[in-house]
Amino acid sequence: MTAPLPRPPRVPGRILDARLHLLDRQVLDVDGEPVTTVDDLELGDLQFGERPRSAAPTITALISGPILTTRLFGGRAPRGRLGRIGWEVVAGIDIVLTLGIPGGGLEVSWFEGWLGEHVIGRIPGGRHDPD
Amino acid sequence: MKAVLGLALGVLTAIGGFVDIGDLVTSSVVGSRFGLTLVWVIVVGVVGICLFAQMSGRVAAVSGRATFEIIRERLGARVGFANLAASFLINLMTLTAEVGGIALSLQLASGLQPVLWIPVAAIAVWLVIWRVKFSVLENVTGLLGLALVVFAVAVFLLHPDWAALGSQLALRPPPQSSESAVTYWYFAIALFGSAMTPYEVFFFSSGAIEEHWTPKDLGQSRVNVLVGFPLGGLLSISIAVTAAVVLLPQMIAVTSLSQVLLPVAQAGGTIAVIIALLGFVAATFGAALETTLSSGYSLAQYFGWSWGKFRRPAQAARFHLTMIIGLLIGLGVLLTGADPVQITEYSVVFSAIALPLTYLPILIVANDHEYMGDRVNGRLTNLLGLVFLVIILIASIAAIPLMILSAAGS
Amino acid sequence: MILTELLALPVLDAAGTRLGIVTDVRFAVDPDSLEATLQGFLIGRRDHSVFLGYERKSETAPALIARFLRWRERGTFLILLDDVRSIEPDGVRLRETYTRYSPALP
Amino acid sequence: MIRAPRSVRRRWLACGLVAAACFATAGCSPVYSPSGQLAQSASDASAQTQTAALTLHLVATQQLPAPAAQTALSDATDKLAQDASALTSADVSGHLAAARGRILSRLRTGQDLLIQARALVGGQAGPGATDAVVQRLQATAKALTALEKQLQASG
Repeated sequence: MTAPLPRPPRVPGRILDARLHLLDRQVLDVDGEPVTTVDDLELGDLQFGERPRSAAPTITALISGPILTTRLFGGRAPRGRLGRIGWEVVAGIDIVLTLGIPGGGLEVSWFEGWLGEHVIGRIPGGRHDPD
Repeated sequence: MKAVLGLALGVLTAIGGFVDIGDLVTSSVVGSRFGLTLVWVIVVGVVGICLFAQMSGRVAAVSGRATFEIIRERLGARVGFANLAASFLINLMTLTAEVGGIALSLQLASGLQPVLWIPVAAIAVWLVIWRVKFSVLENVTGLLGLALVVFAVAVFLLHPDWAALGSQLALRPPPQSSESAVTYWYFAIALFGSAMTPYEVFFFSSGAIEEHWTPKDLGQSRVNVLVGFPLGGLLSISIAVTAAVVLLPQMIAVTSLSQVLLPVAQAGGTIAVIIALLGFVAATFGAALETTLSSGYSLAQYFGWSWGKFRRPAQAARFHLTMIIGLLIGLGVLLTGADPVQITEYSVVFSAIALPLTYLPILIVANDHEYMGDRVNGRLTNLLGLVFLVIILIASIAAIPLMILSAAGS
Repeated sequence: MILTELLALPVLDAAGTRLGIVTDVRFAVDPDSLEATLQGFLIGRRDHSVFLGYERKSETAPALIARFLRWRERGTFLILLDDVRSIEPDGVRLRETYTRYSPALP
Repeated sequence: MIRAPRSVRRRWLACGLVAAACFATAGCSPVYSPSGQLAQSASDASAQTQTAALTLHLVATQQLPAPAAQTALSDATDKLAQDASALTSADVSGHLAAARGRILSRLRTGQDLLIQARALVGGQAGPGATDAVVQRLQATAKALTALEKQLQASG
């Protein structure tokens, strides 16, 4: 048994580990409606190569959708950031992530919207309130 | 007064909703082949389902997270997906068996071929999911399922030799039973899987969210589970006893749903048969609703789609589409002429194999302060949880070798 | 860059010795703006995606499972971003001097 | 990515080992032997004939409604047909072929009786005729069980 490791210097703010606290979590919109899950995170100001001491990389977006297949079955990440939700619209981080905007207009919601509009909504009763 | 009524309704629903095609078939098969020597497994299974249904309900009420969201969060995308694939397939198999069970029950009531009833059953299931309120569908099928109490009454009407039954309970097999040890343990696992099916947990935790449970509702849910499920388990045991009293001495090993009914006819005649058939239809219909919903729940929760009957269908479009596709697949399989009873016999064993996939994540999250605050598991719950985890793991690992050795219990 | 490109990358010291792999990435989140700034990398022996994080959290129940999961992640440590010299597609390289910190979450 | 081939190889190896274990366990089990399969068919055929006897008896005593009885008899008919085809396709020779012949002959008797039973349920025949068929069904079931026991004792 070696000596316990030292604690890192304190920094302001809440400490989160991306995989433990963010990845695969549910994303809700401003009304509490499920939008998607966090399938990946986009990190800004961080590239492959030598790392300049000055840079302070941050999370710039949540990514969901096609990227999930890469995580499941391997292979290269698809080009073009389909299913990107800018970090600036994130309004709360708990055991779920909450957005500060309605989810309906987001790119990740188009299939749900299309299906609701053109298939499920067309079936009689599809737009009725549940009661 | 209203509170008492609510409590009674919840308990009655839990009793009536406990039995499904898996319990009907497996209990009867086991009773007709092993007498009461496997009844202890039903008792173990009921304790297990009480423990885990209660735990998953508590996690859902406190954290607002349903089971498959948790599975993905705690297992990661990849392992979570493998879990989803396995759970979804087994759930689909159970769904097929339940819809087939509705058709077989209606055949028993009408004499018409099940091929005619299968589409009717599938459409009826979809219509109810499409239009009927969650609490209504849960309560009505649960209350009608209480008709299965006729099996408990039948036990007494048959005037069994209680001493002989008692000695079977003490694991002394009746003289007519000549089953090998391998077959005995194979059916022990099948019976365990029929009492503790994964879909019950998906349904229970998602139902808690459908009904907007808060930690305040936990008391009621605890009573429902801790009183309702054991009484439901008594119905399973009654089914096994009637088969053990009537069919076993005549060496009729149960292979079809019609045979499950014969002891009731002998005990109570036509009226008892009609009541039992009502119970069959309600139990299989209720379970068909639960498994269909569970197929939507599990997929939607893994991928983060909006789900639930408390939303307009158009606002949970992918959830509803999943359920429609699930029902169509089940319908397709049944129309090829597959025997629902055989599907059931396999589905309960595969349920037992898949149990650890559902139970371990729930046990872990029920201890996680990030999700549960100070409502984490107590020491006793954890002790029981660990004991059951060991049982579940053993059953899961032993299932396939036993299935091969016993040629699936033939 | 995206997060999953970083995960499971091997981590090497200045001499090229393999120290482990990136098992997680730590951020500090500003309570008001919610801006999440990268603090460092968690380095572990193996890439476990299932029930990760027991070495960082204070959960101790159910005791047997928690003890096993913590044991599985033994040897995990935290490296601050300042101690990272370069990030390449085939691995993360550290500077000549770096400090191993406790992975525990505050 | 560099690790992939090794892990893939390991996965194939694991699959192979599991498959080998499955074959080994199946090979050790008596239920897969030819005599075991014949005994299995005889036992099921006996159960189906006995089911038909019980069903017919319950109809005669007016304890079982006709639709349920028809269903039970049609289930028994289907299962007997399955047993018959399993028996005819079984690959046996010598004394096992003779045993199969005896089982099949009893099974055919059972099938004939089932046709009569279904006619009785449909046509409201008198209790006398029903009792006779019930007794013959029971006798056939007993004979099939006896054949099953012989097979188990010899094999």
